Amino acid sequence: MRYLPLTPADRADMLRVIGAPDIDALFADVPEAARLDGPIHGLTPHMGELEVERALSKMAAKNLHAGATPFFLGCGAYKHHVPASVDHIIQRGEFLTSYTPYQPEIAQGTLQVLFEFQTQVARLTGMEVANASMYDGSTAMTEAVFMARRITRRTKALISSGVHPHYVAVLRTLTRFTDDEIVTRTPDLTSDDYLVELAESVDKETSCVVVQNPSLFGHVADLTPLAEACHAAGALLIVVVTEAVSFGALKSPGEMGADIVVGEGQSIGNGLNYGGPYLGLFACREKHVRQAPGRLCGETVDADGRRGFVLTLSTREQHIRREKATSNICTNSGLCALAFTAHLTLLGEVGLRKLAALNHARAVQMAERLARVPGVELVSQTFFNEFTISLPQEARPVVRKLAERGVLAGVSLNRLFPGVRDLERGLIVAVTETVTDGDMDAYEDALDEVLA
Amino acid sequence: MRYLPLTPADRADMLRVIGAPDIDALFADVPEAARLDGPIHGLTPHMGELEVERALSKMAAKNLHAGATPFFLGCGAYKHHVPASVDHIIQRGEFLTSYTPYQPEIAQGTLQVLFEFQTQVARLTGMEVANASMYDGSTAMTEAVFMARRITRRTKALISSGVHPHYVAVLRTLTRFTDDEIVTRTPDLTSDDYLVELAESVDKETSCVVVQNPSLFGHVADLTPLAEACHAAGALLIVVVTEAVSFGALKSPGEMGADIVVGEGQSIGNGLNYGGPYLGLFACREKHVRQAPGRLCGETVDADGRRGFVLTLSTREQHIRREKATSNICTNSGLCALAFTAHLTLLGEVGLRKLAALNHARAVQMAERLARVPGVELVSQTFFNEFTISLPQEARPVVRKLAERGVLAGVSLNRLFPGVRDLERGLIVAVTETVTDGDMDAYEDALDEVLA
Amino acid sequence: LEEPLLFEKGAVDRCGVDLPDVPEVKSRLGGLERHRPIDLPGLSEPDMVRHYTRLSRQNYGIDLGIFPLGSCTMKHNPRLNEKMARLPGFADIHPLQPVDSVQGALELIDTLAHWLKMLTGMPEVAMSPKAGAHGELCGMLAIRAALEARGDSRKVVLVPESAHGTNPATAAFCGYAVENIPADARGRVDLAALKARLGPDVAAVMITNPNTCGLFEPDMIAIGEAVHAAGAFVYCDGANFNAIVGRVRPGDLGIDAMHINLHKTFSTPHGGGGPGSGPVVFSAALAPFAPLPFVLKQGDKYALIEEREALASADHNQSFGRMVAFHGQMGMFVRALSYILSHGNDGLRQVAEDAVLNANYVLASLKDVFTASFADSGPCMHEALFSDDFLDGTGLSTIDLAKAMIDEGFHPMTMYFPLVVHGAMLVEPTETESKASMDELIGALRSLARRMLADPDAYRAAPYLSPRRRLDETAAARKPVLTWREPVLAVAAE
Amino acid sequence: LEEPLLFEKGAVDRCGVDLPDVPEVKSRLGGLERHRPIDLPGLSEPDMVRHYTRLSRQNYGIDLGIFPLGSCTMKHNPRLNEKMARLPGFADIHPLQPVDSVQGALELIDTLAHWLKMLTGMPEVAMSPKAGAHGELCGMLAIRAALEARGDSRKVVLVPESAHGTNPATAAFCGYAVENIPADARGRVDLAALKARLGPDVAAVMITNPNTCGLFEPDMIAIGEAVHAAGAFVYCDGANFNAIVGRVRPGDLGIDAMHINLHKTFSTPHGGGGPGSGPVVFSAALAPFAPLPFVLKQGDKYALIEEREALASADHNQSFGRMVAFHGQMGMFVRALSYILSHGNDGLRQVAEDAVLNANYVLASLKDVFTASFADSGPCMHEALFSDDFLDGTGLSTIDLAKAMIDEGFHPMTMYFPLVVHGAMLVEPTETESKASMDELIGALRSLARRMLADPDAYRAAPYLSPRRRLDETAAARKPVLTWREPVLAVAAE
Repeated sequence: MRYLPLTPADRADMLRVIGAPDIDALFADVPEAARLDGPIHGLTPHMGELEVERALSKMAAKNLHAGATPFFLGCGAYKHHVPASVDHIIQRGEFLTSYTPYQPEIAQGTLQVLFEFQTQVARLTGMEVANASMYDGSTAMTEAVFMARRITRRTKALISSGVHPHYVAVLRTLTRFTDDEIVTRTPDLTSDDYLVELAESVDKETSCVVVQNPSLFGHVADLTPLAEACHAAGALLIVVVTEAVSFGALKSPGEMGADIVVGEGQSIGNGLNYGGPYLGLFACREKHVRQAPGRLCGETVDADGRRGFVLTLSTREQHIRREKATSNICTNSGLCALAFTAHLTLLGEVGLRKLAALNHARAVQMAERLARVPGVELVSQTFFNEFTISLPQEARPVVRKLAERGVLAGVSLNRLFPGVRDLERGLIVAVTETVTDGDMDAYEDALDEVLA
Repeated sequence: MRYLPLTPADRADMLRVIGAPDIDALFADVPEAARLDGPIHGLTPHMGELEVERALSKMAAKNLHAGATPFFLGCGAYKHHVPASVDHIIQRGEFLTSYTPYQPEIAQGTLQVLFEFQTQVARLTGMEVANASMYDGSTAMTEAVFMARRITRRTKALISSGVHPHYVAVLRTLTRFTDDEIVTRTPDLTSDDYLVELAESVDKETSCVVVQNPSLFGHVADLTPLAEACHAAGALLIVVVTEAVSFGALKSPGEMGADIVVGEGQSIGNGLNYGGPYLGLFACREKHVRQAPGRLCGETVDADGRRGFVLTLSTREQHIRREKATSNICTNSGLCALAFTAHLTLLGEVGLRKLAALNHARAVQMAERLARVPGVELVSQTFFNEFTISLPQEARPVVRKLAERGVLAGVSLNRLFPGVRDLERGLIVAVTETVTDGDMDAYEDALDEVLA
Repeated sequence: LEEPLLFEKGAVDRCGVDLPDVPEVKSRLGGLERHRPIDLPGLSEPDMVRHYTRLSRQNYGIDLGIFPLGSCTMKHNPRLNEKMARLPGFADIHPLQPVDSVQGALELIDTLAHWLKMLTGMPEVAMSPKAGAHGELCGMLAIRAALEARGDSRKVVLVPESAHGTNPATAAFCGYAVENIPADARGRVDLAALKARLGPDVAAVMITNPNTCGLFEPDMIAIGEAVHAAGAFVYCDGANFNAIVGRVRPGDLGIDAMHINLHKTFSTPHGGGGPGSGPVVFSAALAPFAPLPFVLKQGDKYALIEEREALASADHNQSFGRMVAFHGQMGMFVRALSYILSHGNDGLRQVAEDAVLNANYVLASLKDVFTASFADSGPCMHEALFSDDFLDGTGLSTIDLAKAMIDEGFHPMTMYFPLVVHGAMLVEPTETESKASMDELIGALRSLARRMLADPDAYRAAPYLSPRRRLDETAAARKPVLTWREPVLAVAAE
Repeated sequence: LEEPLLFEKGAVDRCGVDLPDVPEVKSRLGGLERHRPIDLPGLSEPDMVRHYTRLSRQNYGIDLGIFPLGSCTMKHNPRLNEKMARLPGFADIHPLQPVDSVQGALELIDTLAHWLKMLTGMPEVAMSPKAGAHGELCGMLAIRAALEARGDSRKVVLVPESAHGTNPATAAFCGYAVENIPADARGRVDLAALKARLGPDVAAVMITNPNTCGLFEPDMIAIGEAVHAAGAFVYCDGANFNAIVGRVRPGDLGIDAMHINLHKTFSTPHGGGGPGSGPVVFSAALAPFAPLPFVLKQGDKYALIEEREALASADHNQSFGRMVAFHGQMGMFVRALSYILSHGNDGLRQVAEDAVLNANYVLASLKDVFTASFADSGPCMHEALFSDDFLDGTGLSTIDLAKAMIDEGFHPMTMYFPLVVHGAMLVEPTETESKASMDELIGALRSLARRMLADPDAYRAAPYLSPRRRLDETAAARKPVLTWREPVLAVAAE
């Protein structure tokens, strides 16, 4: 078996050194009743590479992948082009097969990358510090709400109706057995006043307000008044960003007064991967850093006085603090963070801004095209690279019919808010730099046809 | 432009240091008449990765690749499974982007690999030494004939009719303007006596006899009597092997008395690549090594007495000897040799032997299946993983019809010997470990249908 | 090879991508355009590749040598798995595509789920948790949901002293009070003490088996019976499942929930700290409370159940909810299934056997120089536990041995964990190490032990040969510098 | 990090692949089964990956730093090209597939051929040569075939002293006598001397332009006219085409044949010494003699012409034959086309300009410390030539500077070439180096020059910091050890 280096002769030698008669003797502690003697039912014997490739390629071939078709899905996961050199870097054995950098003397590669990542994330979000990444955007948001509770010692969180419903669901799950009060509302596509209402709802019990920008529906808004309302009431403003490329076009959450910024970093450096692994971004004000969850990489010096990096403030973490930790998190998304940092390094300021401008321009073009299809209404007035349209009929079946025509047209609101009648005609359409004019033509034509 | 690091500001600074008014000043030596001022007609401006990927993927999609269809082509290029770890290793930047190891202190990686490669090739071929690889099998064969001329100081080379006709064509091209006499014969599928005839033809003018084993047609034969005939006449026996996996099943050329063994190493570690890059193997007796072409890596010690490796015997080579060199060769196939060595290291003795046995067994199964198709005759009595059949009609159109049915059925002799009527019904079929039972069924059924 | 930071090397006007021209459109950004600079330096592609290639060379990885980290299972990462995870049919599909267009993805998830259930002997599995600790959370949430469903508001979770820190942290995250269970002299859970503590206030016991001392809990079945008799649940930390896979099914031990670290047992790469993946298997009692979403095979087709309301079957209708956006770590699932198919029935059993054989070989080969804390109680499982007693009187301790190992060319073992052993050193070779590789490690450790006793002062400041000497972690924490800022001097000079 | 040889580490019973069982069949090997052991050690996959990963770390590569090798053009190797070359539609097709099933491959070859002709301004190109020297051979064979076709049996080829060794070697390989052409004081071909030597016995002149001193031959057009007037042909060594691509077309200079090193001009990776690829462009006079096979576009379809007989068109019917089995280095063609499309019109021109700018920057920045042999005659092209005069009297020479550079973290420049300059040092930064990278190199060289003069003895035995110190090349050649053999001692012990 190709991954197991021991030969039968090795095994015999080693048993002799151990002084055990056979391998079973080493499993003597396992109760008789729990010893599995037969094979796992239905599992074949070991397979060669060729056979495994065949089995998995067969499954892969049953999926219609984004690159093979006009593709317009977003809602927290975006198809962007990732340069080949990024994938090359994350496959370097020294990055791929290394461990959490608890031995900093031989992990400066990973640590310096994390320090660069933290700096990039802090600059993008307009915050002072960032951590070394989290599982994904949804869990990062939940951690942010918990952090706000620790800071404000209040338990009420107001969640904007523009926050991704999966993110809200995760927060609901993790507060199900706590005394947190999570206030949410079903979105209303006919009105854009949710930010005003949120600002009016903030009170002295409010720990934080959570708002997504661009919102689930793609809308962008100035959060400055909301931040002021929060701060006046002693609450924190948590801003969620699920499309990291938007940082290149929009005023940063920090500039608008956010206290904690969380996000999904998949858009930069990482593929769609059917939902994971993704990359949680987490940034905050420096004064709150000791309440932050997750790993932090910090600068220091070595015994010879040379600059070096270490994981730091680990007294917040579970392996030191156990039940008193700020979070139970033990893993980050190190390799996804490396991909993010490498891609962002290729982009730089100029590249990210141009990429963002290109996304916006393509989305505007597409929105204008779809708006002229009879019966289609453009719901979003302001947006970045994603917008919501309203169809003359229920959206989910339309999406299915378009998929049959080879167009992956977007995410229907039914999919995200099943059973909500008022939203059932809504469709969220994302447009990135990977969309061609031909893709736009195909979409427009197919939609015309399906709605006719 | 993503590969060019200089910014406009850098360029201005540098021109200032140089003292040149502008970039044109640096091209002052170019005669006016030869200065190209306009763009290259029809060439687009620089493209992003995404656009280049699209353009090239579109071309790639027009090809029917071996992995997508039942596939039975051989004749000097074979589809074998290459483990993913081999491709990983050759993409390590330190291997991929390094230079010919003329600075051995910082090229021990490449050098040790070449030393391992030479040792592996010597052992496979049953020879004492091997060089660090050549362009491909065909050029290696030509170099072997020239080397035999240098050693024997004779100019007549007898070429077996079982040698790949492309290889013979290369030799003919390179001897067109020399005084070498190349004796060849058109193959005769009805008789297997060509080795006997060759042995009888060797005389005191003969520099070498070149024989391929397995032959182009797949036949394997004992070359010992031929070697004896050569040596009795003072000629050298050159054995060509185009399917390196056969070394795992067959008595080595060295055991049968070969003086020089050349071959195509593509089968191990390297893909089909539509014919290149491939990997020329070259092995010979130690006493002849100073007449060998190409690079050689040798063991030595460094200033601290530690073992190390260097390119050696370079006084044979063009960069030292110029017009007196043993060959004009300056490049080898370093990265292909690394792939070969890494794959062969995974295989080891056990793996190579099993792989060869598997190839042989599958080929025997296939030969028996095809032999029972009405009208088909099995020409090859002995073979390794490739055999020749005779069809009841001209083979080339049959191959085309089978390709239309999605079966890449083999190489017709018409393709290799255009215009030779006696061979036009011959078809060479290769069967490797990548052929499934389903592939065999598909072939058999399609052939039945086409011949019916 | 020193390498500056990106911020010292790049510039905001440098760029390593080429993008087409931006079409002119009327902005829809609603006046929210970013005006202030982001201050994001870029590099050309050659410089980017060089920067990160050079940085990579300051790392140690499995590809360079043995990584004998107890409890972390750093085994070989097959490149086939990387190749499979990059097939466009897996890597380039969106989590919200119509399910008809991703049937192969659902089939893959369902297939992996099937084998995880078969290998653990448990009837249900939740695939979405993003990492081991996230899986623990999933398991404890299911336990709490099951208790609440029967109106039972127990408040205490019992955790052995030797547990991973994530165990108590997770229990606390779910609102439980944590109490320790003592270990007996053989490094196992003290069954009598546990039984004595069980009562109507205990919601669950969290056990690691094989435990963090590298030992199998021989009383596991009895523990389960006692816990269940007391109306509580057994959570098992599956971090060490690689020691028993194919030989023991946790379902046969009375366990109610267990997470599986795909990177530990099924070889997905650790990647310098993630991404992980922590599916959780459940007993029949907890199955109805498993999280959303999950994949359901319906005839020839696969459905993705994302909402409680969509559940026809009565056994899933009490789901405690969603743990992540989307459906978990697909990329890791592909790798894990590739690993399972590569090993098959015979291979997986061999994995456990070789992991255990290797650890016992290390234990047997070192127990005369290091104190092997529990060696008297019989063989260990996949990891060998030692203490630094042998250094008593030298002023050196575990950390000095660990750092000295770096100079010998090895990654250190796990230090000071588990906490039940003073100066613990936990060595896990894993099944992908050859005997020769272990012999090198053993030889180096034996030689180091001798040299450290002979000349302790030579080792107080190790390592000497690594890219950095010992780093000042205290200084880093006292005044944290977490992002790079332009040195004041440089700013002044401009 | 020391790493033993595979033969010291592996064993014949170890294996890193899994293969299905071999079906039982009656052998058809005709009694030729191999019985004797091959003695081929194997490794498990983890050990194979580790072995070659560790070996790789003893190499220097472009990914690690500047590679200032004059005349060898070590530029950045884009990973996009690697990805494209691995598309199954290119990597997994067989050279003898029916041409209908490989139309995309033929289109790619034809497209690359088209751009090579356009970029060089030449009417024909032969794609099959496997490397630069192979391309030279191709060009010289075409010249000889053209001469023979007109019954002209000229016997002499003129080559400048500064030429690459492959030039005279190739001419000799084609049966020509080689005579040197002298250089003038400005490092260029001495036009008068050349003209004086031309006559009815001269078959061709082989010229490198830009030449190996890094200089453009300003008399190139006059040289061509003189050579043609004498009935001979001009072969141009295109190794340095990267200096002029997009700015000068060799076809406008009167050249008859020129090879193009795809790795030098179009960024295919050098790979530690190959594979290369050396297409050759031809003038109208030589086009009919170009080798087989080639691709011909016929309407919408592409044909692969493999036989002289198949040639309809009169301009190809005198082909001198086939140079390789199959059709050349397809994998390199894909990479080169990817590079050409990535740069486009503006980018290729910028490539030449930046390559020349970088070299002149190095020349200007070092000419006060090193002797810049031909700096007085104006700017250089893509490489800067120096001599080691500055070391006179120290007993040190070029090689010592080169080896000292290794300790500074750089790959040495090209040494002792071209031969026309004593103690030559030829530096080619290439266009993919940043100014910062060159400033580091310049700084290190200036500092080294100072230190070597101040303390020559410290540099006689450099390098000190590399994986190996200076290696004894003389001993290696005196008694060559070219393969590994079991040490006698070990054998005896068994």
